[in-house]
Amino acid sequence: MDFRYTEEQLALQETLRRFIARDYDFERRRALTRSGSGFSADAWAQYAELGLLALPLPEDYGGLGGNGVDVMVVMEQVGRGLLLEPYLSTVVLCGGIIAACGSRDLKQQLLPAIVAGKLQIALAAYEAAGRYDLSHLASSAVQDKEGWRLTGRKSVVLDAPSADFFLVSARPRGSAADLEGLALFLVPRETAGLTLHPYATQSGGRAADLQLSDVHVEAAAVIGSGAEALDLLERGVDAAAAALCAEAAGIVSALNEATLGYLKTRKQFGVPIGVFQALQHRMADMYIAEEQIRSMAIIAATHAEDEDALARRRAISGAKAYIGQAARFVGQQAVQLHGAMGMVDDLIVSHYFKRLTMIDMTLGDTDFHLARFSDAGRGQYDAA
Amino acid sequence: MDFRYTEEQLALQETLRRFIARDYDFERRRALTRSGSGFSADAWAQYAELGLLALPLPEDYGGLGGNGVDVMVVMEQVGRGLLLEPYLSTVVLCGGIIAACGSRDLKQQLLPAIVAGKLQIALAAYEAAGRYDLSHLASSAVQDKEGWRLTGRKSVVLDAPSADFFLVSARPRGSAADLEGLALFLVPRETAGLTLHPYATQSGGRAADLQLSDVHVEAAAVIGSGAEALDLLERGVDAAAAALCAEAAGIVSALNEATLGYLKTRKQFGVPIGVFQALQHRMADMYIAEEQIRSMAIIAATHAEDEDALARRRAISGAKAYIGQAARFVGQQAVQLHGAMGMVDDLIVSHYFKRLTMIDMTLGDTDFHLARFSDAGRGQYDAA
Amino acid sequence: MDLSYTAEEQAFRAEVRAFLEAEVPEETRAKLRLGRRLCKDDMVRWQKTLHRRGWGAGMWPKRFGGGGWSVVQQYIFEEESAAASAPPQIPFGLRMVAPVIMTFGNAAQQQRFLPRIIAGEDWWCQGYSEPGSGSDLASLRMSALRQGDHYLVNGQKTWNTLGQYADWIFCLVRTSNEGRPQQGISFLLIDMKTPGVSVRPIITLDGEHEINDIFFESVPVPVANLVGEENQGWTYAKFLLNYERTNNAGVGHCKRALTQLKMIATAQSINGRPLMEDARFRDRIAQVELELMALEITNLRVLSAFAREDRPPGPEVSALKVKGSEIVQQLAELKMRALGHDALPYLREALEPDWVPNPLLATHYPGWASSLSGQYFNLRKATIYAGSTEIQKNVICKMILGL
Amino acid sequence: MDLSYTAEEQAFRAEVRAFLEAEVPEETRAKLRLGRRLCKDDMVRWQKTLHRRGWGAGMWPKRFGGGGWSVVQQYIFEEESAAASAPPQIPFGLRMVAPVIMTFGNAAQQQRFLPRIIAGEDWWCQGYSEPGSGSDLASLRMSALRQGDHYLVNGQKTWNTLGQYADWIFCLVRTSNEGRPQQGISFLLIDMKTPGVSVRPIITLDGEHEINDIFFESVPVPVANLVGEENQGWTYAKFLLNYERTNNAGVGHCKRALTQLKMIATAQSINGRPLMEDARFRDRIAQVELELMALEITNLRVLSAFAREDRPPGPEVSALKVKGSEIVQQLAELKMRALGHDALPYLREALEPDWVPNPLLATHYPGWASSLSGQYFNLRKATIYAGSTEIQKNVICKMILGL
Repeated sequence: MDFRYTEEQLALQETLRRFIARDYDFERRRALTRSGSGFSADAWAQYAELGLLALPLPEDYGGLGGNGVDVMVVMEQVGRGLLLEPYLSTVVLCGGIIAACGSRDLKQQLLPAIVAGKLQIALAAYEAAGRYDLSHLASSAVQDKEGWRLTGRKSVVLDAPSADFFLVSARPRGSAADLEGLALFLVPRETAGLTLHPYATQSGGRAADLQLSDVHVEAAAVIGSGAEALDLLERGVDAAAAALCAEAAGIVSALNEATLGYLKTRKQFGVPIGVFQALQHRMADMYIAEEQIRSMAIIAATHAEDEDALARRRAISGAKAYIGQAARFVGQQAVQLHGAMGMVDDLIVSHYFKRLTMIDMTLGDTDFHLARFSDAGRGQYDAA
Repeated sequence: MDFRYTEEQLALQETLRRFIARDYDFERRRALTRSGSGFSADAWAQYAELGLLALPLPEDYGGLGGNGVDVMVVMEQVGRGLLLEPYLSTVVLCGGIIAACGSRDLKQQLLPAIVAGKLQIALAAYEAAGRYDLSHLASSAVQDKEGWRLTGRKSVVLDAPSADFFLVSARPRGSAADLEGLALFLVPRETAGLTLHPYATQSGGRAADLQLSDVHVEAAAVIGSGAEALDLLERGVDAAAAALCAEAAGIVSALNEATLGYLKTRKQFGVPIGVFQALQHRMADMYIAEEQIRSMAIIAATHAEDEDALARRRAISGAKAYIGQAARFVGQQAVQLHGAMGMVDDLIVSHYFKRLTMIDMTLGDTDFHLARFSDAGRGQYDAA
Repeated sequence: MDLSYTAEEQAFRAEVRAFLEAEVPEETRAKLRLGRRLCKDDMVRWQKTLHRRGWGAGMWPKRFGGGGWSVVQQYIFEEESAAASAPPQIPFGLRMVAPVIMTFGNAAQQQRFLPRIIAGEDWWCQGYSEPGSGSDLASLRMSALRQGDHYLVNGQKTWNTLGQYADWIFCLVRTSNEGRPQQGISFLLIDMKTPGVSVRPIITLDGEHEINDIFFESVPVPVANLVGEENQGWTYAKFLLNYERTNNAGVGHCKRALTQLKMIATAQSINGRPLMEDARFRDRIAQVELELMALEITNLRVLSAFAREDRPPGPEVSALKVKGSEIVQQLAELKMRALGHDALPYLREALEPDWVPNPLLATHYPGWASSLSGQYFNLRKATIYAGSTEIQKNVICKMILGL
Repeated sequence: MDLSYTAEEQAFRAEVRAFLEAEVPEETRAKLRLGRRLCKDDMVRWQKTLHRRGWGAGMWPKRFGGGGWSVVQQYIFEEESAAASAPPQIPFGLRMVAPVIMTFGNAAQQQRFLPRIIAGEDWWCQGYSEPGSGSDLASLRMSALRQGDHYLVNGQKTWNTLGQYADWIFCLVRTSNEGRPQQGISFLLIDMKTPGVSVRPIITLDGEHEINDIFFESVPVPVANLVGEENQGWTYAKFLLNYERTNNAGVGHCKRALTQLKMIATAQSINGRPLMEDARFRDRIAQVELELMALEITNLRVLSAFAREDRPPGPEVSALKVKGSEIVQQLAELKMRALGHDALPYLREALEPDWVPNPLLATHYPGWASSLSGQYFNLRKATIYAGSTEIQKNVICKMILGL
């Protein structure tokens, strides 16, 4: 066992810290949230230069073959800096799915372009009726001689507005809840029948609802089908959920720093409010929560590529559920301890709080992952 | 709306306070928990004199026709004094069931004797496999020409060792979970085939597990059958659960008094520990919990005889579930704030804590009543 | 001990319900149901409507033109108003400055200000907090210098709610630096149109403009606008805070929010079935519902005790404020969480009265969804303003528990 | 960052498991599984068995006869011991006084006491708290008056655990009243057989005898039993407390308790099905399991940092103690709650090793059930002793957060 980052990881962490301090301060970030694209193309180019885009992708396709812990290093800083670029969607989520799929051609076509920062991809998997269940979908895929025709609606596709391609899940067969009867397709942005309704998100990013009306894709666009498709989706979403855990851990430590600083400087009744024991003990609880959150993020990161699906599910759903609750506590208390100052748009505290909230609502919320963890433990008692 | 006790209720409250101060102090009570019967026969006689046994029973049978709020007044003091006598079982629970049943003969036979303090009855309804579900039972009732033959096991029958009669639920027909197929029988203590395994309870009372092996009772011993039997059981248990809510409210207020007193007198670091803000705010939370608990006990008491089964269920299960949680908080924190002093058998604090814990485990715990409340609200959304 | 309503109270409820049914403008009702922004006019018009009916200030004593309602009547009115999606009555005039003027103001002030408040002619706002003085209100520094028949007022107030609409502001000002900080404070009524008064918006985390900084540069205020005695303002301020807090429990609005929550949990799906059928989520709702059931009774118990003993609200209201604000926040949180993914979109335009959802979005995205995340963020204020939860617990410890 | 075990660690685990499988007496194992009382002999015999294997003090440095285990080895040993229902190693000698003697004691004391501790020949207990001095330990009053080559000790210690079995007690005593109260405290080792030492049982809320008052009346103690310097005891005391707290997380025992909880939830029924199949109860278990998953890693992270930096445990252990004690309590609470009605019976006799349940009871009432309510009550101590949760949070604020 070893709980330290490697020299390389520490160097990467330092690089990102400097990048954020230099090019991504709070004011710059706020300007970006109000811009058209909602993120910085320059920053994205720098991600490519720094090798962030290559980091977790396979070496055969220009990647660096990094692991979940490498991604954790990046995502912690993404959290601290509240970075807006579509790293999670393009690199971790879709990049991970494509890297795991069977087609060398698709990988050759897409991964080097991602590494080079020339290509962005978004996952269009969730549908309103299925909530966070990847296998519950109504979108249909009808095969014809040229390939497939896709029809359906997808909710809240993260980073859709800037995506060049979408990974779309749909059903060649089976009812909405059938686990096996689905497939995963690569759909280029500019395909006839594909409509976007774009909008900003509560944490400053961009997303869209998608409508597919008889969208045609060729046979080669199938990334996976049947059980394999669901497995690809789950791997990708689990790895991305682990990354969100790391992002949350980064935010929580930054938020605790800010709150502790405020307790030491804000004066009421002639003294710093940090002398009041009720607030001190709240801060101690937040410190303990930070440590526990970090431990859970480590568990998630080290299981991100676990081939044992049950172990991966328990580790990552467990971490996402735990962090969903613990980070909500830290976020709410950080605002509370800042008093009215925690409520204003001018301070980063409220933005950290909002981002933590939205992380919980992304890729399965606390309740979804708690149920997934708890139900996975259901059979356990036989062993116990 | 009126939230005051009547003059009569205030007088009753005062009488009980004096009785406890005079005849039922902590040392006396501890001696009783170690005695054979586990309660005071003298006290029971005084209950009769004071009219407590008559209070909620119908006037036609020597009772005073009191309501759930009258019972609340008594049970609050039962809580404060940690009284051990089988008031809940004999008067509120079994007395209530008998008073509601159809047979004038049975009422004439039993109720005046209860009022006179000459008769005690215990409810033998729950079985291990059914947990807190009154309708889930395997005990069988076979009819023959002389009457019925009962066979089965009953778990944790409260106040059984001193009972003269038992109200026993069993099934003439149907599977273990069948709601309709049960009946309720009056079984005299000294009946062939009825075996008791008596023991003390964690809060100083007495109970027993019961075995019925081909126990014969005559036809007239049927107190109710089919839907009526379940309705009688539910009414009785709901009224008793409401009484337990009042008992818990009484304990919580006594516990808060004790804890507040300790905070003001116990000195550490040269000052009363009550000057430390973290403990102050805990005490404030306990005060708020006491107020909320009292409100819930009032809701339960005023619905104890509600003819609308759904309204009664929501009010009383809601109160029992809420108080189960809030009283656990108060009990645990009272011990915590007393430090090691909260752990010793010599102080009443730990006995209050244990009694609160066991109240939660009696007649349906927090989880049972939360589910009963929550599931009752399931259909609501149609209205909403 | 009796939780049932008298025949009179039931008749009153029927009367209120019928009135609301008939009088709440459909447009306003729709805004509230869909979580759209209310404009000043929605609220002022409603106050005037209530005034015409004689219900402009049900809780006021009759001698000041109020309804002289009992605590229970007042509660029935609030519950029905919330259920009918009637606009809130803005509290700053009716519930905050008015009781102070009634109790400590002079006849001239009562005749001048109270009728205009009840008639919805004057919009009031509050000038309490200052940048350095939040929880520690007594340290406030805004100065009022007596000059003949005027005070010259200089300083800044902050966290002022809806001051952008206000005609008048009641302020705590420092008229003396002698003795304990509490002793030099006075209670002053200031016309917002006076030269030297300026309002600067503060944008909150939900992107909305609800609160303000207010600056006072050499603002002349007639001595006639001083309430009660000079340097006695702290007494009036505490009196006012307790009145304010009697309303913070907001049981009526919480009940409405609970109903909305159940509607949302019914409309949203999990695995193709209503979320409301999911025991896990339903239990979360049940837990808040139980807190609210208890608070409803606690609230009525406390308020009716004040009425019975004919005394102004005491420190017991701090418990109501603590619980009420927690419940408000829990309900807002569950409403957001019920949305699942749909909590993520930030559609500012969707708060506009006339917003029509894009048909693609509309297919699954209900109009009301767009406001829920913002409401959750915004309502974090509930445990901060009007005396933070921490301050309320200090009050309970000092005034009730004697710690 | 790597959570997997090395080949060496896996081999060590296999070795430990095989040893426990072979060596833990069946009778002791049964007592622990059924929650029966352990007697002194069960624990002493086990310490001697471990000592024979060379594992009497795995965490001690080799030069003192310890195993010189790594943090991970130590953790593996505890986890396996708990899983195998091996008796606990009594910490007062091994983990509390021993590190003090190793660090601050002289060679003579090290040679005299340490071998007997590791060999299970001396049972130690702790003399810290006094009636007036609990959280405020520095105010302790038990006096040690220097008289030639002896101290004359007078006073009382309380909340002493298992002193009824002890051969020796380590005490904080007051040797001076000069300066700050912390400055006059010394660390003294006292033979329990010395005339003037008397033990009075304190019965706890679960009806058991685990703790004691200990009285000292003119007890002569050789100066040779003074550890380190006179009046420096406070430094050693704090050092010891941190060592004690490194063990409070008790992750291995919590994992065992979690397994037991799942067994109980499987054995108990709800509507005729295993309670474990009830999503509501299973979620409660899941919540504690998550806290424990996190604590396991936090615990290893903190302890391995101390080892890596070769420094004694620091204030970070306070966080472990806070979380560990909470989890211990939550597990005990759920084990009791899983019983339903069966939590009510109080069967003292059922804690005796040889208890055989009445056949009527036995039909549904499992032997282990009888101890669970008492365990829940008893473990309320977990957040009180070894520095209450409130004290731990003070430590975190002062030493880590700089508040």
